Amino acid sequence: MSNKPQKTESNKGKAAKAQASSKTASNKGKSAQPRLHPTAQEPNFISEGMQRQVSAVSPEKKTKKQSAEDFREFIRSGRLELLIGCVLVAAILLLSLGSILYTPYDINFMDITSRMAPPSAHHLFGTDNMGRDIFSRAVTGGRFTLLVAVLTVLSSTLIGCVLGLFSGYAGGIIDEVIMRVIDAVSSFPGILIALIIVTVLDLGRFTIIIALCIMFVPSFTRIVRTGTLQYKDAVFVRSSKVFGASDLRLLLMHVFPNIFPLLLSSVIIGLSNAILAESGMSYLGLGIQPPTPSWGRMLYEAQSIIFKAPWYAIAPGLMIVFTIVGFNCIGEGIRKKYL
Amino acid sequence: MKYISRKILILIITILFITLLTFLAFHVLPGDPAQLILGTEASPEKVEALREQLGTNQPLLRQYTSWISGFARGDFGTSLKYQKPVAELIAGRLPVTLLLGTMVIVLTLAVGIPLGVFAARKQGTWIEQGVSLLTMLGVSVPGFFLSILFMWIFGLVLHFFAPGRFISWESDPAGCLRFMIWPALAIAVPQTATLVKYIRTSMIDELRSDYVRTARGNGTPENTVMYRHALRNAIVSVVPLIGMMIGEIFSGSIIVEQVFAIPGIGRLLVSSVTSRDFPLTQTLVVYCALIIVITNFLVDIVIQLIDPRIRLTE
Amino acid sequence: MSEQNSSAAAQDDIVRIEHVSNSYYENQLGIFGKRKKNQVLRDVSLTIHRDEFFGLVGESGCGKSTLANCILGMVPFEGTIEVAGMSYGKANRKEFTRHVQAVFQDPLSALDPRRRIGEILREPLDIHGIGTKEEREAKVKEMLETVGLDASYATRFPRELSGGQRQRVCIGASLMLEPELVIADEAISALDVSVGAQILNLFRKIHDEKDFAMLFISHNLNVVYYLCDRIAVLYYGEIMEQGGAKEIYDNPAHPYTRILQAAIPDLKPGKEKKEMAFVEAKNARPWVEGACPFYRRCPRALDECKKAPPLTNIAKEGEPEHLVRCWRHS
Amino acid sequence: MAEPLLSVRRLSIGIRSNKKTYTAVDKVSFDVYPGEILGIVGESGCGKSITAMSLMGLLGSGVSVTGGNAFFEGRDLLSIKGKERLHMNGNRISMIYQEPMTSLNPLMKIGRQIGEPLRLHTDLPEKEIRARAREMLDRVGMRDGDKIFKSYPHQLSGGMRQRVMIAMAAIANPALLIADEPTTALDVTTQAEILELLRKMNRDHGTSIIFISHDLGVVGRICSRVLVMYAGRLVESGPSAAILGDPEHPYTEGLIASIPEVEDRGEDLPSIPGRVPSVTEEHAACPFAPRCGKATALCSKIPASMRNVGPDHFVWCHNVHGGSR
Repeated sequence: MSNKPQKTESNKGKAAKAQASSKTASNKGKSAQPRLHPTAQEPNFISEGMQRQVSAVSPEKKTKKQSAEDFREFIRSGRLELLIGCVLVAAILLLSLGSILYTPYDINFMDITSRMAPPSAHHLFGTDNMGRDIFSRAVTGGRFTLLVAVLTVLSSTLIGCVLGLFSGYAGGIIDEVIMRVIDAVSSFPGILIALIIVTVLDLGRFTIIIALCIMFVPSFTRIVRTGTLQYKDAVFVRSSKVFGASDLRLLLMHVFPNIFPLLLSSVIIGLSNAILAESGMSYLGLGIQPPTPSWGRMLYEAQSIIFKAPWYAIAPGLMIVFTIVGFNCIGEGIRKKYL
Repeated sequence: MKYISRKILILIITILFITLLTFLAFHVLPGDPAQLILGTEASPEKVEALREQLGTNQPLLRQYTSWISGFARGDFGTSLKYQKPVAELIAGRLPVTLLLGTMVIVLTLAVGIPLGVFAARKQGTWIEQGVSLLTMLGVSVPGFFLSILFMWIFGLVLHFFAPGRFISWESDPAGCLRFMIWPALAIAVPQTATLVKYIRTSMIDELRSDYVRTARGNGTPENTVMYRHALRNAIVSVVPLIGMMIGEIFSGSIIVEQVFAIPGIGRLLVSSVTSRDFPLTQTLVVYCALIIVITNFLVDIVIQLIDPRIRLTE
Repeated sequence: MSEQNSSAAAQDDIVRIEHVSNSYYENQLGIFGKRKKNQVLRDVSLTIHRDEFFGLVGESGCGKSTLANCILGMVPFEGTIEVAGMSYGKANRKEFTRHVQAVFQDPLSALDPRRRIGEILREPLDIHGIGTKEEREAKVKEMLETVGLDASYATRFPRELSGGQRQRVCIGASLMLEPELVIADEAISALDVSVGAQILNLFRKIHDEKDFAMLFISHNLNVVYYLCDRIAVLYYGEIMEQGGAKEIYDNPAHPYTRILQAAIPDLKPGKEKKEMAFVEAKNARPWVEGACPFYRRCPRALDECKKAPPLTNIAKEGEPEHLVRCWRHS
Repeated sequence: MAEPLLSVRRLSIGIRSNKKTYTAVDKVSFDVYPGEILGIVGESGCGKSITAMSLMGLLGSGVSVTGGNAFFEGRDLLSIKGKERLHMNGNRISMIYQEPMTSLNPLMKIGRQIGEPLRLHTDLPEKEIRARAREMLDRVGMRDGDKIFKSYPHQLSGGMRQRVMIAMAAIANPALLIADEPTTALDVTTQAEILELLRKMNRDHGTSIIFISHDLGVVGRICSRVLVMYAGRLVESGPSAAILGDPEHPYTEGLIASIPEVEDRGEDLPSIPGRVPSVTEEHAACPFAPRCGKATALCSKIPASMRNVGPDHFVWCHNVHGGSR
């Protein structure tokens, strides 16, 4: 660190000041002391992982209070949720995607001889009233439900981001108008919108996705808008505006990266809500249309024979619950880790 | 006062907007509703007759104005499927859904708030972790799966109630309640779980705030800190979310009424959709949206009453 | 900034601010509500010479940060503001930023938590497309050295730096485009005393190496007296007193400046300052439209004060101007 | 010297983060005498606020007292719990905080909040409590007290809210008031008024005050005695005139020297190099050693003992010649 020659300055200074500086001056005279020590020599700011434990502390015996505090920190870290979530989702994905390559039985193969057979070695989850293997159908059904959920969430997040970023950043009338529309749309209960769309458009595979997408756009718009409002006036956004950055650059380079962690956790939690909504719609017969299997539809069929073959309902039901718990855990874990 | 009148103005605009949105959804987007209902093979005359009855052959604006004025007068047109005035159909089923809705709300608030406060109080211990695990599960169970489980376990196995046989309030109030408690629970479980999560988080935030520290500095006992200071502020920040949950409860009831075969608005809506009964569906959609919008409006007023920061001084 | 340097420098003004007023509309009830007009700046005029440290001092709410925002073109205003002969316009917005840069108060939120220090420093160059990638890296390294940070900090994230180090990065970033004017809005208010002193020394050291004028905004009169060549005291959006820092310290003319000076706790317990305080809040005079803004709480108010006093120069011939807005001095 | 009102002996506070405990305050001892205003000065992170919080039992989760005691009116403030603590807080010892904007309950009227200590510690009838609360508003110099009595915190300015805090803290007439940087968030002129108010309270009711601040000037103006803290340790203590006029510890000198004054115009400020070590960094025996111009090998090995360098003026430093206590 080259020390540029100090400019000479007059040696006047008050009594306290002179006394103070002569005391702090090392060997050379007052003016020669380098005023601005290069901070490189200072003990640099040790990041979290590297600090050393202070010697003055009593030997490491964990008192009750300390272990309680460690436990609280463990909860706050969210690692537990992330772990559970990943395990569950990995299992479900493995089964569902695996079903493309192999399912123990063809999903429409009807083994009339063993109708409504309880779960056994041959039929892991038993068979339904038409003798079809519940496990194969549940696993294949999972694939379609997940597909619909992922597509829904992706599309609604995209629209939500654009609307949220724009209305949050623009503010004023634009913001007021967009938010009034969003409020109106969200005043329709989710299922209601899906019902309207389904009645109006014919029941193709994509109608359910469009319906669910409209259902989820308001919530994602609100999340992105709140994030934008929070960061729009942040000092670092104002300082890069002073650098001459255009509004677009501010939004994409500064505002969005800071909203992303929160958005990611809401997207994942959104996935579980999408699965909930889709299976609800399929239950009503308005979602994925037979013959393609879906968890909701299987539950509808299982309802009539619940007494004789309860496993027909429990299998898809538990699959839904595990998937949703998995996604919610991951979402919660991310939220805790980043916020 | 100005604040409330402004809010009413926005409410009316939102209602008009909803009716417009619904009208557009039903009349403009698809091809020809009559064609859709009768299917492709129907003879042109029949389609024309139906179009006449539906009034879809008149210019759009007139259709809309006649529909709105009818709506205001309470004449919602006649249902195609039941050949009965829509108003009559709704009048019969609205009380059932409202009863179910109120039961759900009472259950959710009665269980949710104390549990949320309890979890916040036991912060950082196993109990809190247990509660959050429970709420995680509660949020993840779909309403209709829960209903089917309830029907199977409490209905068929334990015979607490007879699944599928709805007992109306007039005939036997006690029996009706005994029957309705199960669908109400099926809707309430996910909602309670969400409420517990909201209350717990906002309670923990309030307990970490400066004014709670001031209260403790004044020597306020922990209970008073918890209920007189932290809880009141937590409720104020949670009330808007409760408003949003009303919408969720309503959509939950649409499916659960289907499972328990409860003759409510939800079930009527589903059957009208599947049978493409246009006038009935259209009115029901607007009706449901109105209920949600009005409840949100009431929630806004409640917020304005209990939170002085929002109440505008003269 | 030793005395003889400023007078020798060419006297051309780098910043000319003339009759700047600004107000914002507080609409209480959303789009339908009535709009209450709040006047912030009232006909402010001042000039900053090339290479000069100009201090703007006043309490919170007096409009000093608003003036900074007006200069940066972030807030609409009436009147004209010219920096290096250029006035802010939508067309030359990007060009304008090459002449004016700013350092803000809170080092914690002034740096994007998701970006490394090197990227933050390089951003101005990226935006204006200055130099090749290698040249930009070299400039970043050189700027880190200038502000007294080791080159290795370029790969660090803001959260790994202390308050003082972060403020050094902000100062570095504001100088990347070599602007003619740097606005420091309460740059050391959020820092500890010892760290603040380091930053003040940094300002002086950089000012020797590069030539730029600085508008130093602060609520602390002592810091402004120490650092700045000329100062202006702002109260309720109007300039009460303006002139050389030394002259104003030696004989503060406006009552408000004297109150500010007396209110600052001084280190020497012995030295009793002329006690001077506001009129008690209880018996402040009622608000008179068009009066001197300080009329309500001025301990030496006269009847004429009900009319707005002119800004008069009380300096003797040949001495640098010393403007005061008070009837006692016109 | 009369019997001290509060005597703190070897107070140590530890902060727990990811499975390790760090020492935030290391064996601090000081006394507070009745009717005295004691200043505690230090830069951010030196442990002055945590020290105050530990006396009131307001330490957050993860922060706990790891040693020492604080005798006040026959009890140890660091170990009393439950009923005893509730009786003490707000009644015998009370506190005002740095952020007036958030320290009042947003949903409660001002009048009601000021009366809280009386409601908790006395069985006066509600009417009497309201009257006393209303009277307190006048004593803290509030204009149109009736209007403020009925208004909510968000309707008041920062200065007014701080006055409300003082009214609340003083209404039960405590023996000791702890002020944690009460004027840092306020304007210079409002700050002067609040300091005057605290001085008047100390004069009229003999309430001893512990005044915590990072601003040496403010402390010098209002406090009779001053403690200087650095990285969790006491480095110097003594009458404010001695500390400000003739500082002995290198850190105190450096702190005073780095305050900009008109006399320093045209020269660089003699600033202390480097930065305050964070709690998680390992401390040398004397934490200031790495930044101290006069540090010797001794300083980083053996903690400095207390040296008496003048009437009631003590310094913890090896390089200061004075009678060791």
